[in-house]
Order: sequence, then structure tokens, then C-alpha cells
Amino acid sequence: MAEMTMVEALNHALRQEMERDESVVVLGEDVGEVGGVFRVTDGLVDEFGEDRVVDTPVAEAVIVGASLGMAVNGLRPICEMQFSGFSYHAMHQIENHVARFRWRTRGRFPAPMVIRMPYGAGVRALEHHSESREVFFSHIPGLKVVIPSGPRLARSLLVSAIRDPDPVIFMEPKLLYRQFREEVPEDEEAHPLGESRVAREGSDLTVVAWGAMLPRTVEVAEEIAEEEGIEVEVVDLLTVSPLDSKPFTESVRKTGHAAVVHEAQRSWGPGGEIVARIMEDSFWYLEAPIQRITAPDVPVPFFAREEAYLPDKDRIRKGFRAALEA
Amino acid sequence: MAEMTMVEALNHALRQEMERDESVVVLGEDVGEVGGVFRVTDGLVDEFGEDRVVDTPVAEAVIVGASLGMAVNGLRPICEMQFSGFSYHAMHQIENHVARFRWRTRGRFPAPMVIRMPYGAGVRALEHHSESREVFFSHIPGLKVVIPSGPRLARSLLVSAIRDPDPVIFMEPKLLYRQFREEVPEDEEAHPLGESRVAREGSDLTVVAWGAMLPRTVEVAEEIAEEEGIEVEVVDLLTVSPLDSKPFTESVRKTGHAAVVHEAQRSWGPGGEIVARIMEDSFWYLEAPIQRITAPDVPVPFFAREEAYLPDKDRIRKGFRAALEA
Amino acid sequence: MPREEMEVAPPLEYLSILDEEGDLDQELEPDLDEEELVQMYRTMLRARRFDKLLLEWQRGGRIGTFAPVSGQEASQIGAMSAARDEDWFVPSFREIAAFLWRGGDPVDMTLYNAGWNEGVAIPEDARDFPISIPVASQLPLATGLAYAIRLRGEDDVAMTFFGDGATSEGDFHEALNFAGTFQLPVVFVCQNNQWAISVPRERQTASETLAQKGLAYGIPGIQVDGNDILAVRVAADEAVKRARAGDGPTLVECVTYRLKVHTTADDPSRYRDEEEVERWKERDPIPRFRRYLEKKGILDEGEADEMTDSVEEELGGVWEEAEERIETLGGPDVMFQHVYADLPPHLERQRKWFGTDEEENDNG
Amino acid sequence: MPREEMEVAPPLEYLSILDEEGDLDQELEPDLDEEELVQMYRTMLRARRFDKLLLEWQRGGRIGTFAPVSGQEASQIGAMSAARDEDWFVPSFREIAAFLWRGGDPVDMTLYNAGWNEGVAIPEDARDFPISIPVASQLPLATGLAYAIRLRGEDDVAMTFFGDGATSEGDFHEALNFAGTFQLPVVFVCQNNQWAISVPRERQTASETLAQKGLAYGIPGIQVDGNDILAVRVAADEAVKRARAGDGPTLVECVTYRLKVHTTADDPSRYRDEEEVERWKERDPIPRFRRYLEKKGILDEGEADEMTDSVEEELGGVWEEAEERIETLGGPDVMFQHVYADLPPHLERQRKWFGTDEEENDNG
Ligand SMILES: Cc1ncc(C[n+]2csc(CCOP(=O)(O)OP(=O)(O)O)c2C)c(N)n1
Ligand SMILES: Cc1ncc(C[n+]2csc(CCOP(=O)(O)OP(=O)(O)O)c2C)c(N)n1
Ligand SMILES: [Mg+2]
Ligand SMILES: [Mg+2]
Repeated sequence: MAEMTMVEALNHALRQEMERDESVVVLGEDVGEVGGVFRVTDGLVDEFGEDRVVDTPVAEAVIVGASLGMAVNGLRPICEMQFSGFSYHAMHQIENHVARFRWRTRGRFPAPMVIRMPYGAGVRALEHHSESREVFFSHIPGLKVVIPSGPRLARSLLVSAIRDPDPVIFMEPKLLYRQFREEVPEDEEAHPLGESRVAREGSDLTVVAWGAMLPRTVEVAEEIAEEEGIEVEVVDLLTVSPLDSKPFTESVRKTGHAAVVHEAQRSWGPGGEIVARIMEDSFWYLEAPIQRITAPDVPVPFFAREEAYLPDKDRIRKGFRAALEA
Repeated sequence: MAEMTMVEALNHALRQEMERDESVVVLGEDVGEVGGVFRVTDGLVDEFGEDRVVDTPVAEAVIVGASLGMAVNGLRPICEMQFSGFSYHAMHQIENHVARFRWRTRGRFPAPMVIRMPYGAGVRALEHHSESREVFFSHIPGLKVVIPSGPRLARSLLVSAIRDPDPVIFMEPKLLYRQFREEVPEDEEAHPLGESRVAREGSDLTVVAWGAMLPRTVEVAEEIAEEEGIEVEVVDLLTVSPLDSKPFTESVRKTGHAAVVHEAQRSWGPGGEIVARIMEDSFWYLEAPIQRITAPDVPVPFFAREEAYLPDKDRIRKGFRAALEA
Repeated sequence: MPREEMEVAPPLEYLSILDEEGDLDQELEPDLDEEELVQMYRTMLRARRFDKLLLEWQRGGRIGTFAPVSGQEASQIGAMSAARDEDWFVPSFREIAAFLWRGGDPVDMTLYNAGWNEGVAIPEDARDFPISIPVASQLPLATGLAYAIRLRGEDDVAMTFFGDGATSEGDFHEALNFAGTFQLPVVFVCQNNQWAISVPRERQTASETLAQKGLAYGIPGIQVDGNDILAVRVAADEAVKRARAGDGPTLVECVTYRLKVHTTADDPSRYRDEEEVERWKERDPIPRFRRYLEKKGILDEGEADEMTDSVEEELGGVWEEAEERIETLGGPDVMFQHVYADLPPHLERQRKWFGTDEEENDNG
Repeated sequence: MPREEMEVAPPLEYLSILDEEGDLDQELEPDLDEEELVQMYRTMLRARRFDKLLLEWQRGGRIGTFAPVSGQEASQIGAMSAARDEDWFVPSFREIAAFLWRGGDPVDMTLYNAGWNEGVAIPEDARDFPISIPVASQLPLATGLAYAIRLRGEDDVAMTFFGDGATSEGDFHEALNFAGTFQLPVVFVCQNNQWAISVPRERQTASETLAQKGLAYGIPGIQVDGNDILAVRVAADEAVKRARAGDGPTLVECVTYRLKVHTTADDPSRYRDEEEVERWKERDPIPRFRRYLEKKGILDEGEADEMTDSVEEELGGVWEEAEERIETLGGPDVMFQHVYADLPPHLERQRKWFGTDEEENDNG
């Protein structure tokens, strides 16, 4: 066991999978010598060579489209969008082909591939580097969308994503890249896709969160438990799509109160789906309206104001309080 | 007054606006001689010339990006994505620039432009021609998203979209292009953006719909009123974003029951936002869970099965019944 | 400190072998097997005939919109026949002739055109991609196939087809540049049929030829008379050979013509002169090739006519067969197949709406 | 029925005027106003100096990530100085020197780099676009500006900047093709600084030059020594003239070098040799141009040194001024400004969370 940051844990997963299966290849802008702008692919080119760790031209559509071709022809490509803000350049390849190639060929040519992308605000990055658009990908049938909330899960989810028979959008909350370390076992560990988890148990309020919002949500839950004796149950989605809603809809049956925390903009954002699922499964148990604790409906401001944009512990706590009001 | 199809009404709007304001230009694939594959731009090139009605190369990103440049430099471009399924090719231009150019320049260079696109299923079209992804655009701050539900509104909304100081994604439900005619006045008529409307009044159930789902929703409401005396209030969004939620959240305060009908896939789709708004504004008035009546989470099937994919009157009626159960 | 003209490598060529009269440049004539030449001719006839049937079925409401191939048979079969079965075929949406050359089943294609997803089922051993509707979007895919070939040290080739309009898309650019950078075994076959729906070739780009676009990527370009099946074949043979040898991609521009509508939703009388069509009919690739085969004594007149009849007969039963197949197809819940390897729980619930009488809003 | 090499129009040229020793090809020397030459030199110094300050501020945590310009001053100022004020400037993210030539305010740029949206405020009369981070995405925009110019029969020009890496993006392709098709008044200035982050020019594309990519669009291409400000200026003058005359776009490739990090988040020691940097330092555009000015007697050594000092002085107060400005900036609710012309009701409600103590979840 070693203490790893999320970046190291992801690197660990990539290295082990590349060792285990020589059909695994990594491609993207600057994933080679430089090891990716966040160093997630650090050292891989030395170990596995330029043919399996491929620095591509600056061209997102062909990075994704070529990955699909590779997947069809026996490889397991893991491509990187340098930032999620540039994944829109490849949106047509993702929507028109990647998500539905299995379907377009009646199962003949599945697309086992992973599109990795750092996303989210909070690291003083430039414009277009901080969005959180998990909804775009989650709304497209045929894709799986995975968002880890810590190093250990990042590793074990990436392993599953690489082995998955379907295309996976793997969104990495870059705020967590180096925020904390966790023990990550050397031995294989694969967290199944399509299963959310209860990150903290509680009986008074159900809160759904994921990615960079998860740790701060758990922190607030701990604080509020200590200070006020209110026990918040926190559900960490992990796989955003297909959504495993049972853990949180059932939790609501117990708590009667719910909130969702996300850093995406509010309107037409991911919170709506969470609310709707609870509405559909557990309406009769609800004792108060569900709260959405989110970023506002504005472009992510330049970094001097990004902390104000992101839901912080204060806003999360306020949201909890509103959700608890009966 | 003349009876017009939606295609004719849109053409009418374009013609009148081009006459009124010579900075208005139309561009896209095949919008010239051929008048657009659906004939929405029919005859415009004859009247206004090739410089203002521009057949472009097959290249969606530059169609959108160049439109933005035109808008900044004093024109009022109306560009066409031949089908919404190819708007993803331009997603990066829309997300990275169009939606936020005003914001990116602190108001110095606003982007008064319209991106028109036929969308939705039901006309026996080819693959990639039938999706309904209003959520993509609605989730991006800075855009307005408009979807008309009939010829007269299509005309008056397009007029407003063209005159709007902000970029508007104008989604045209092609199932309605020629489905029915309406009186469309010769004289100017502009329906303000950002205002939804009550398409039918009722006191028992609130239903939100838009686009191609609106007429069939109203039909079911009429039938159910006649047959069972149940009065359904139908709210037609018209502007999907920014969302005018008051008409439906207030309606729910009266009816206690609600449903939303959309042809987009269900998960992470537009229904979630409608549910969340009602949850936030009118939870205490809800007597039953809100129903989402939607397409399933699968790619739109080839056309032999598309009728089964789309919510039909039967499924809408079942959804109404579920929403009415207390 | 000079000011000077720069030379551009790689080469850019023009090739034509068999002219409109069926006259031959014997020095350039390829040495092809007689049987194969007959096969090529027969497939051209099949494509032309199938096109006609599809048009009839479309006009009769039996199938939906489709993109006829008539006029482009030489461009497609000349190119496709240069590939082996194990090579990859990555079509656009108009490759009816290439599809038939690959051994594609007209019944499947009819199902596809009648709106049934089952029509895109691809035989287990075929390396054929499905029709690609989004213009140029298949080029990156072909490039990826080729990358995998190269990585594994195999000598397969990926051959991809697209139109003149497709050269304007970003995907064209990114794919050719990627293929050039990694010297991948792809053959890019541009079907320059003069029109992208209503937009003529000259208004698609200011580049004089499409072949020269290869220069932007260090890729050899060759423009061929696309209605001359021998020229297309020779250019494709060279391109395939180059790719197989590890010497990278080629851009082959076939100058041809779309004799019919863009798709059956299109009305070309709005934008092009009948005269232009008539001129191109004179360059029809099929009679030209027939004259060649006759002159070479490979087919005599009787055999050629007989072949036309036999093709007609062969395809005569396709609609009936397709109709029978349609009878056997599943209900609406087929739409849930192949979305994922395993149906996730929420989709399993949604599927039940369609298969059973259950209430719809089962919290799917 | 020939097989033949094809000639490619339009022209493709190479140009260099002032070599590394400051020696001149007098036949090619442009006839520029002395005052302007001095202005060009001074702006190069300002850019170099400002770059250094930004780097210091970044290392000290005062500002965020930025992309230094050092080494590319000639490429940027040579090109930009060919344009008039009324022409449009459409930069990428590294155009510090071009920005200064346009009269941009270093204080604004500092605010921008310190993460304040207020830093992109553009003076009412300036036709300057904001920094464009998504690689190549600004090219379509420039093309649209140019379309509007042409439509109104004006003689302005849009000049847009981008890197070698940018030539791989679909946006590059679509924009150049669009501009070529409509013969628009755009000047495409490629800053080929040899690297796209860690990827060297030779691995970005197999095309021997970037200038030749213009051929794919029927656009004249010229490759110039980008560290030779006279060559850049001459090429840009011609391109601007061509555009202004209605003769369409030009692709100018400036062969230059990024002397510093890609951005301050980058560590070039991981991928490039210090030796390469050293070699390019010898071709530094600033001393080269200084030698030229001195030889011409436009500046003497004392004046040149003095200018360096005065530039240092001028920029010395920028940080303090920026800090003062920051003090005056609004709170978090500034983020609600300029999203729409008028704040929609739901945003008005959301804005209140930030401005007041109201409960957050006000049904925004
Ligand atoms: C990305 C995309 N944009 C637009 C369309 C609509 N469309 C279908 S075919 C076509 C023209 C294609 O022309 P070309 O590439 O020359 O092929 P051809 O139809 O002539 O075979 C267009 C614009 C599309 N299918 N995909
Ligand atoms: C669309 C897009 N993809 C990726 C990036 C990340 N990125 C920023 S700069 C850069 C390299 C650009 O190289 P080049 O065009 O040569 O410009 P230079 O940085 O050398 O000036 C990359 C890949 C981006 N900003 N935008
Ligand atoms: Mg064509
Ligand atoms: Mg560069």
C-alpha cells in the first residue's frame, strides 16, 4: 500500500492495465514525454514506447474518432482530452459514433474505449478550463460516465472503465488531483461501474454528490453531526450514467429530506435528474422540498472569483438547513 | 392573413426581417438555390442575392464561428444547421465562443445571432436526423433556446430571436413543419422571448410540453376533458432557456398534479429541470409525484420504430393518469 | 536571404487510361485478371440496377430516403476492388456499389433503407463499416483502424470513401493530418461527384483540385478520371500497395458525377441544368467499360446483354425477401438491443413498457 | 489519357531579408518610415520586458498561468504593424507583443492574468478580440468578421494569429476553406514557434512547411523567417494589400521560436534540449533588429540602451497600478454581468445570493 494523490493513483491504474493487457494504448495531446499536463500519464512512454503512448496532433475530433477505430480493431484506447472544455471539439464523434457504435453495428463492433478528461473549477486555471458538463455526456445513451471522488476510487474505477465493454467518459475532478492522498493498494482493485456508494451513513438528510463536491459535502456532514447532532447520509454517485439511483432514493425513504450538491451550473444541470428520481421513487416519503446546491447559471468566472462560484462549505451547509426545514 | 405551414411561416419571418433590416443575412448548407432541404429559406436568394443568402461549404464549425464574427461586425446572421444532429460539429464554437462572447468581452462585442436547426423525430428521416437535445444548449449560460409549437408562434418567435441582442438557438420541430396550417398575419408579430404560455387552461393537472409534443399533449387534454371531465392545464415553454417557470409552478399550486412531456431521452433530460422547478416552488401543493412522459434512454431507432420511440397519445394519456393518482 | 518559390513534395498526379470512347492508353493499361474484370463489370451492373430498384421502392413508399450511386460505379468499384477482403471498408452513405463489391447483401441494405436497424447487421467475417451519415465523420475512424493495424505490424489497409463536400469538414482535415503524421495505412478515396447537394464543386473550395489537398498533410495526391474504372483501379492499387508497405496514406480524387438526385428528398432541377447531366451521361462509366471488355474480347455483345438480364433477375427477388424478413423482425423493444453490452437496470425497466402492459412511468 | 504531374497554383514562397548577423538583402528591404521602425523596436522591447515581469509575478503567485511571448516579437509585431487601427486583431493566447502594438494596456492584461474578468474590457474604439484559449477557434471568427467587411464593401482586414499546433485543428481547415471560397479579406498569421506544448513541429504534421497548407484552399502561402521583422512585415504588407484589394486571404507562416515555457504550468526540460534553445537564442529577433537600426543610423547605441531603460521604467509601475485597480473591482456578483443583455429573472434571483444574505435556494 502506498499513499497516493489522485494523479498518482490514475497513473498507477494506467501502468498496471498497460502491463496486464498489451492492447491498451494511451493517446492525446502531450501524453508522452511530458506525461500529460497534469502528469497523469507520467513515465508511461518510457515504459511502453511511443506507439502505445501516443502524442497526437492538436485535434480532438480525430483523437476521439481514431480511438474508436482502434477500439473496433482490437485495441483498448484510453484517450485524453487535455481539458473537458475542449471535448466539445469532439462532441460530434462522441455523439454520432462513439456512443452508438455497438448499436450502429448490431453488436458487431463494440467500442471499448475510455475518454479521460480533467474537469471542474478550483485550480486557478484559464478560461474554458473549469466547466462541469457531465450532463452532456450523461444524456447520450450508450455512454457510461464515471466521476471519482478520491484517489483510491479513481484508480479502481479507471481499471473498470478500461476493462468495460462500452465507451466510458471518465471525468477527473482536477481540484482533487493533488488535494489529498489515500492508501492505494498495489494489488488489483476494480470498483464496478454502475454502482453508487454511501460515503457516509446518516438518518436525517440524504445528500447526493460526486467529484470535487463530495469531500466538502462529507466534511460539512461531519461538522453538522458534531455541532448539531444532525446525521447526513451522503451518496457518492461514482457512475453518473447509467445512474444507480436506489441508494439515494431508498435513503430518502429513511430520512424524508434530500439535497444534491453539484458544481455544474444549476439550470438543466445534473441536479434535475436527481430530484426527478427521488420524486418518482420516494415522493411519498418527502417531508420537505429537495434542495439543489449548485453553481449559478453563469460562465465560470476567471479564477479570482471562482471560489465564489463553486458551492463552498458555507453554501452547502445553508442548503442542508433548507432541506431539513419541514 | 394567410394559412401557413410552419415552414412557410418561418420563411415569412425571414423574408420580412431581411426586408426590414439589411444587416440580416442567412447562411448554411444549401440555403440558397435549393432553399434549404426543408425549404425554410425558399426564394430568399432570388430576392436578397447570394451575398445575403449564403450557401456555405459543408463545415458546421465555421458556419457558426463565422456567424459570430459577422454578428460582432454589424451583421445579424441567421445560420442553419441542416439538422440538429450535425450541430455537435459546432458545439465547441457554441460553447467556447457564441454563448459567452458578450461576457468574454465585457459587453463590448455582443453576439446577436440565431442558429436555426430542425430537430426531433417522426418524419422517417435517416440516422442522426431525429435527436432532441435541447438540454445541451439550455445548460449553457448565455444562450437562449427557443422551440415553437406551431406556425404562428414559429414566425413570431423567430422575429424576436432575430432582433434579440443575444445568441438564440432556434430549434424547429420538423415533425410540425408541415403537419398543420395556421393563420399567420401579414403584419409584424413578435412573441417576446423568455415567456412561456398557457396553451390550454385547466384545474386538475398541470402539464408542461413544447415543440412537437405540444399539439399531441393538447389533443390528449381535449380528449380527456370530453371523455372524463378532467381539465388539464397545458403550459407551452416556447423559450426553453432562460426558463420561465412561473406559469407552470403556479399552475401546480392550483392543480396539485403535474407531468412533463418531452421527446428527448429521459435520463438527464429536460424533464428533470421541470420537476426540480416545481419541487422548489410548489412542493407543498403537490398531491402526487410528477410524471415524466418521455422517450426511452436509447438512440432514436431507425424510422420503422420511431413512432414507438416517441411518446404518443396513448403514453401521454397513461402518464396523465399516473400523475392524477393521489 | 532570398525570396524564392518553394517546391512542394510529395507528388501530385493526374491519371486517365480509358477515354470516353473506350480508347485505351496501352502503356498505362493494368494487367488484370479477366475473371476479375468481368466481376467488376457485373458489379457495376448490379449497382446500377439496384439503384433503380431502390428508387422505385422509395417512390412507392416502401423505403425511406436514400442516396443513389448511379454514375459513380467505376469510382467505387475501381477503388474497392484494389483491396483484399481483410482490408477495412469504411463508407460514407452513397457506397452502394462498393458495398456490393464487398459481398454485401442487398436484402440487408433494403431493410436498412426501409428503416429497420437489423439492416446494418454485419457478417461476422466482414470488415465493413456501417453507412456513415455525418459527412466526413468516418475518416477519423478509418484512421484509427489503420493505427491499430500499424501498431500490430499487420499489413491490412483501411479504405475510406467520402464526397467532395466532405473535404470541407474539420474531420477530413484532422484525419488526413493524423494519418500523415503517423504514416498510417489508409487510402482516402474522394468521390468528387461535382455536387454536395446543391453546392457545386467550385463553390465548395477554391482549391483547383481536391487531390492537392493531400499536400497539406505531406500525403501524395492523385486525381483520376473517376468514370474510367481502369484509372481508378491503378491509382487505388498503388495507394493500397503504398499503405501495405508501410509508406503511408494516399488521397485519391475520383472525378465523377452524380447522375441522379442527391437523395430521394432532393430536387436537383432547382439547382442544376439537365444539360450538364446529359453531358456526363455521355461519360457513363458502364458503357465505356463494356466497350473495353468487348474490344479486348473478354465479353461479346451477347454475353454482355445476358449479364444485364441475369443481374436483373438476381435482384428481382430482393424486395420480396426483404418483406419476408421484415415479418420476422422483433417489436419496438428491439430498440433496446445493443445500446450497452448489458442492459443497465433502468433500461431493463424502460424496456418493459414496450414489451408488456406495465405502467409507463416505472421510475425508469 | 495521360499520366502526368500536376502543377499547383497559387504561389508558395519563402522570404528572408535580414539575416542573423543583421545583414540585409537590400533589394528586398522595405521602405519603412524611420519613426515606425523605432516604434516597432520599442514595442519589441516592451513585449520582452513585460513578459519578464509577468513571469516574475507568476512565480511570485500574483498572477495565474500565462503564455510568454519571448522570441516571437518580430513575428507578431512585423505582422501586426502591417494592419491599420481599423483592421481587426484576432489573437490566440500568446499575442502579448501584437497586443502591445495595438495599444493594449498592460494593466488590463495584468488584471486578466490575475484572474479578473475586468481585464478583458476592450476600449470602445479598439477592434481587438479577446485572448482565445481554445486552439484555432478564433479563425472562424476572423473569417466572419471578414465576411461582414466584404458584404459591406469596406476595405478593412481581419488579421488572426495562431500557432503551429493550431494548424491541426478542424477549425483551421474550415476557416481557411471558407475564407478561400469567398475570397475574404483575412490574413492568417501562423506563429510557427516549433512546439505545441511538448510536441515538435515535425510531429504535428507531415507537411514540410505550414505555408503549403494554403494550397489546399487555393490560398497563397508564404513562409518567412519569423525572427526577421522586415521579412515578416513585407509578407504581411503584401497579404494585407491583397486582402484590402479584394483578392482574398493569405497564409503567412512565420518560422520562429518559443524561447520560454509553453505556459507557466509547463516544464520544457522534460521534452526539449537546452541546446536547441541556445541555438535559437542566437537568432533572437531583438538584437538582430537593433543591429539593423544601428547600421542604418536610425538608433545609435546610446539611444538603444536608453530605450531599454525607458521601457523598463514605463512598465515598472504596472503591478502597482493593477493592484490599485483590483481594489476597486466589484465583488463576486460581477460574475452575473454581461451574461445576457438583460439579466433574466432567474439570474436576478441567483445574483442576490451573492449580494445579500438571502437564503441560497431561492428557487433560482
Ligand atoms: C456533418 C454533416 N453535415 C451536413 C450533413 C447533411 N448532408 C448530407 S449529404 C451532404 C452533402 C455531402 O456532399 P458530398 O460530400 O459531396 O457527398 P455526396 O452527397 O455528393 O456523395 C450534406 C451537407 C450531414 N449529413 N452531415
Ligand atoms: C482546442 C484546444 N485543445 C487543446 C488545448 C490545450 N493547449 C493549449 S496550447 C496548446 C498547444 C498549442 O500549440 P501552438 O498552436 O503551436 O501554439 P503555441 O502554444 O506554440 O503558441 C494546447 C494543446 C487548447 N487550449 N485548445
Ligand atoms: Mg459530392
Ligand atoms: Mg507552437
